[in-house]
Amino acid sequence: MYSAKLMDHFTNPRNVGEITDADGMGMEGNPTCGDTMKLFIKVKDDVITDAKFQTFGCGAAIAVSSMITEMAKGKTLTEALAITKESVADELDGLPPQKMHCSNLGADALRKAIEDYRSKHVQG
Amino acid sequence: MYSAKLMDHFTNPRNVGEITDADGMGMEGNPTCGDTMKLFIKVKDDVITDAKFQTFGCGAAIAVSSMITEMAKGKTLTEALAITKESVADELDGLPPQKMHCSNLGADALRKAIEDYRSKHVQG
Amino acid sequence: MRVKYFDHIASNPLLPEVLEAMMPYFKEQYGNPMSMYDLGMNAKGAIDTAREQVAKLINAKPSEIIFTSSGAESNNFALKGMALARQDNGKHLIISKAEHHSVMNTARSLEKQGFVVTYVPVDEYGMVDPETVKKSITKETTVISIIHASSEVGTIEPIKEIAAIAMEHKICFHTDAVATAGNIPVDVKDLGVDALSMSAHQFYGPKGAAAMYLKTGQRILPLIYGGIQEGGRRAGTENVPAIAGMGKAAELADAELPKRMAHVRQLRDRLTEGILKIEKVHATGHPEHRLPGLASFVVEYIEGEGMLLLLLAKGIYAASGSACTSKALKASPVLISMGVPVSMAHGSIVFSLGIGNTQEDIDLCVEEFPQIVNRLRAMSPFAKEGWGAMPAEGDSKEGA
Amino acid sequence: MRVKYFDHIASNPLLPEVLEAMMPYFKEQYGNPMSMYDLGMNAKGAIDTAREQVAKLINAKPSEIIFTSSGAESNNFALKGMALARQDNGKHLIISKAEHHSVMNTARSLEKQGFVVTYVPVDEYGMVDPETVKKSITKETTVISIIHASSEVGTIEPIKEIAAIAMEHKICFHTDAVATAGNIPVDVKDLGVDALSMSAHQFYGPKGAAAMYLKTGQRILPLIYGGIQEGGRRAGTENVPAIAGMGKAAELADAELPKRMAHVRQLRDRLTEGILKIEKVHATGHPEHRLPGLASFVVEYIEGEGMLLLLLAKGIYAASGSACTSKALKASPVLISMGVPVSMAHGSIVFSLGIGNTQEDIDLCVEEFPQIVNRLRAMSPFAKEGWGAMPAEGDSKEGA
Ligand SMILES: Cc1ncc(COP(=O)(O)O)c(C=O)c1O
Ligand SMILES: Cc1ncc(COP(=O)(O)O)c(C=O)c1O
Repeated sequence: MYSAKLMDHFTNPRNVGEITDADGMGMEGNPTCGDTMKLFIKVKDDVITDAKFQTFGCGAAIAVSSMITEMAKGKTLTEALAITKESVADELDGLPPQKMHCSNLGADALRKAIEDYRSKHVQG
Repeated sequence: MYSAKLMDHFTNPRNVGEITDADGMGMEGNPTCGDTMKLFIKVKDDVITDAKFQTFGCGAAIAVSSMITEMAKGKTLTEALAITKESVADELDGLPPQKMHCSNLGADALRKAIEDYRSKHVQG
Repeated sequence: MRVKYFDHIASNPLLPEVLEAMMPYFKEQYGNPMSMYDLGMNAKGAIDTAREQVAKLINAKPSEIIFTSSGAESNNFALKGMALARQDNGKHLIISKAEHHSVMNTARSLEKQGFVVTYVPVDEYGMVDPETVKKSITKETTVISIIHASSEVGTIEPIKEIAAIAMEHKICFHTDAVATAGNIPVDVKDLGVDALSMSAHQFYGPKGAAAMYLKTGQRILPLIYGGIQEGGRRAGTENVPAIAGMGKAAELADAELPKRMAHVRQLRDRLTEGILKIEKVHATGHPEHRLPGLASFVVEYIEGEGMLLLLLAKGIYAASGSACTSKALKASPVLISMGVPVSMAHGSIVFSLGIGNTQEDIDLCVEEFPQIVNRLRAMSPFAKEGWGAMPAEGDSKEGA
Repeated sequence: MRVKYFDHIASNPLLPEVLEAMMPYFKEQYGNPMSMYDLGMNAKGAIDTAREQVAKLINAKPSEIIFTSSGAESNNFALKGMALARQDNGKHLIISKAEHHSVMNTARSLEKQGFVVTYVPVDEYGMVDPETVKKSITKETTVISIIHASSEVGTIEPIKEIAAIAMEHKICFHTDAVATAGNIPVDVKDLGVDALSMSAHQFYGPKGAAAMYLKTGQRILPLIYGGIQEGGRRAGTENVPAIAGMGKAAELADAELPKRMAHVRQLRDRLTEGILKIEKVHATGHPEHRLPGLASFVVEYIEGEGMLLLLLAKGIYAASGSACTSKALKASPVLISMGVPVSMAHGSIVFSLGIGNTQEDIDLCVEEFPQIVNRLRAMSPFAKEGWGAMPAEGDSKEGA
């Protein structure tokens, strides 16, 4: 069902945890199925220097969280905002169709984290 | 489906044929299924001395014909009239239920043959 | 004694390669195909493969194949499912008088639910006239179902013509191809049908696996509701081994069809030639448009069961449409609707040949059969005098 | 790695003795059971034997057993067949909220045909209250169907009490015993039911064979019309090998039931004890009136699929009623109807044990499972703060 790469990100997820002094935090949830993701970022000079996540959800949701934190790190905020559901799924070598819309919350959580950061650093 | 005895009477039927100078002949048919039996008897001193049959019908109908001609031979007319569908079936070690009423025409044909004989030899 | 099995229309032996394809799913791969772990996904994979194999055999898309448990289930599903899904458009159906019980009795059950059914006749060859079908169409007609080939007389119906008429009138068309799929070329696109029934045990696959082809976009109501198996169209835990076997059997049939057809046709022609030498024996069904492996006759003055029993004594397995040999004790409705008198229908004998039969088998049958006929005729009250002495004919509702 | 299969409720492995009983019907005995020659009569004999074996398992008469292709088919047949045969008497049905899809969705399809269905609730243990059933009865009620035991939480329903109420009101009573027949004692006379569904693959028999018990004299309309197989109540060429296998599986289950039950019960209790040591884990279903082999839990703050995947990495096969793990993407309706919040239903995990499981398998699971839970909780945003941070709950129509 899942690609080897996805299984790797599920079994050995990268960047699990909280950043207590995060510069931005985004939370996204799918109310009908309950998948919920919290994404924390540290930002320096408009670049994401660190990202961590906490996720409640299926294997795909966890792998998506792991992958997007990896993808976000090192990117400028503008670059990071260009990450889409599809690009995360591609990086995971694909997602089963029914998981595409339910568990693929990473891009939304990341966007919210960036918005959170920007709202706090408007003139930053 | 059929007993060994029935199969024997079907495969090696006794008393097949016509008696051209028969003393009595009875014909019985089941109009819905087409099974048809012609039964010929020779009678001497109220005793059936010979019996033969011609039958159109399934294995059971043929075996019934063979058996009843055997049963009839040597019997007085009164004894022969006491032969029933059930006694023929018993002698054949049983008939499948659906064959009981369709192919078991022997007793009726024999009765008709005896009636035929009696009608011709009323004062005989 | 070597078995000379000439009753392939009743059921086929299973090919060893087919059984082999089934075995893993009786042993290690016992998972439920709905389960997400390997045991389940492997079972699911077997079903997907089978779906492709079956689809290829009839030139359909895999998504157009719905697995069922028997040809009878496919026929019930098709007829009821399509008629009920369209009942707001009308409640008139058309079938032929040559349909299998599983179409005929389903149509009757729909009559009890308020549907009107037209039963189009067949000619003396068992052939449906497309014009008659056309004339039976009303504004209320939603479904037409005509058998592809009769399993009793072997006549292949003009499905392509009838399907074209149905399509022209925007009526859903189903064909019962249980006797044809896997035995002659069946191409759903070429035939132009909307739905089609087929059954694995008719082409050397296992009993318990069958399928319905349903053209993409055609609406149907399930016969079996429940889980989301078969795309929600047929619930129930899938019979994985049997489905895998059906797939393998379809693959083999697809590859070997011309060879198999040539084999049985040559044997059938030899058999037919031999048997028609007996006097007062008539071939039934269409002489050309017929199943290549099926030879069917009526033998005058004698009854089918006796022939079958004496053939069996020689190791020859055949069938008969006579009332006495049918477990329902009814003479073949197909023969009757072709105008064969009930008296002669009693003498029905059907040989259906298969890939395991040999020329020697046929020659033995051709040698033995006349003696069997003679032996039974020697006992028959009609053989000398003809049918004149026959008691009045009933409607053959019951039989011997 | 040794497979530790704890998902017997999805499907059972086939017993080697059962496969052996099936083999002759894949090989030499390929005849159609309707045929009058040896090949057919031997196949028919296999069905007759199986009918006796299945009847004995549930204390029925052989003539009361109708073979079908799946538990889902039996449920559809029972519900539709009995309701439609009685529709002149009324069009009201009663089922519970804990029914399997194949009962639930059949009832829904009957609603579309003008029937009215009452769905009686279950309590926090998944138990139906006979009094509630009684109160739901109207003059129009013709059929009541209540599941014998839920395959999701294992609760065994008070069928005997409900059947008595139905009988008192002259209402036809059916129970879906797919999860129980062959696994716990099922005695149709003692239960007092009119109809009952069972499925072979739930007691180490093959997929593709199932049965419906129908009490002598109870009217039913066929689901599959056609020939006179199964006494005219279910048409279609019989799946002889699978039926023979079902018979053998029933015979073995009958003989070994107490031993099998003791085996799985002991393992289940050991597993339950181990798993309930983890905090914020709750057992679901009734603590006593439950299937002996079934242990079901909800684990707070984490989701079922993650647990299943990590268990699988250890060779442990289990199931979950979470939305993400169901192919229909719906959380277990049974858990929801028991009042389990959707958030917690996501953490459903179900272990269903079988005769092949060992104490070592269980001990391994008890050892590994807490680590798996911890690992997933370490990633969960709720584990520290509780459910407070949960987004608003939807109706779980779709899932992850
Ligand atoms: C023409 C035709 N239709 C339907 C069926 C029923 O199929 P099944 O035997 O799979 O139930 C048969 C059975 O042989 C058949 O010959
Ligand atoms: C309680 C219950 N009813 C019905 C069914 C459906 O039976 P089958 O799997 O044979 O279609 C199942 C399936 O496991 C079940 O658990």
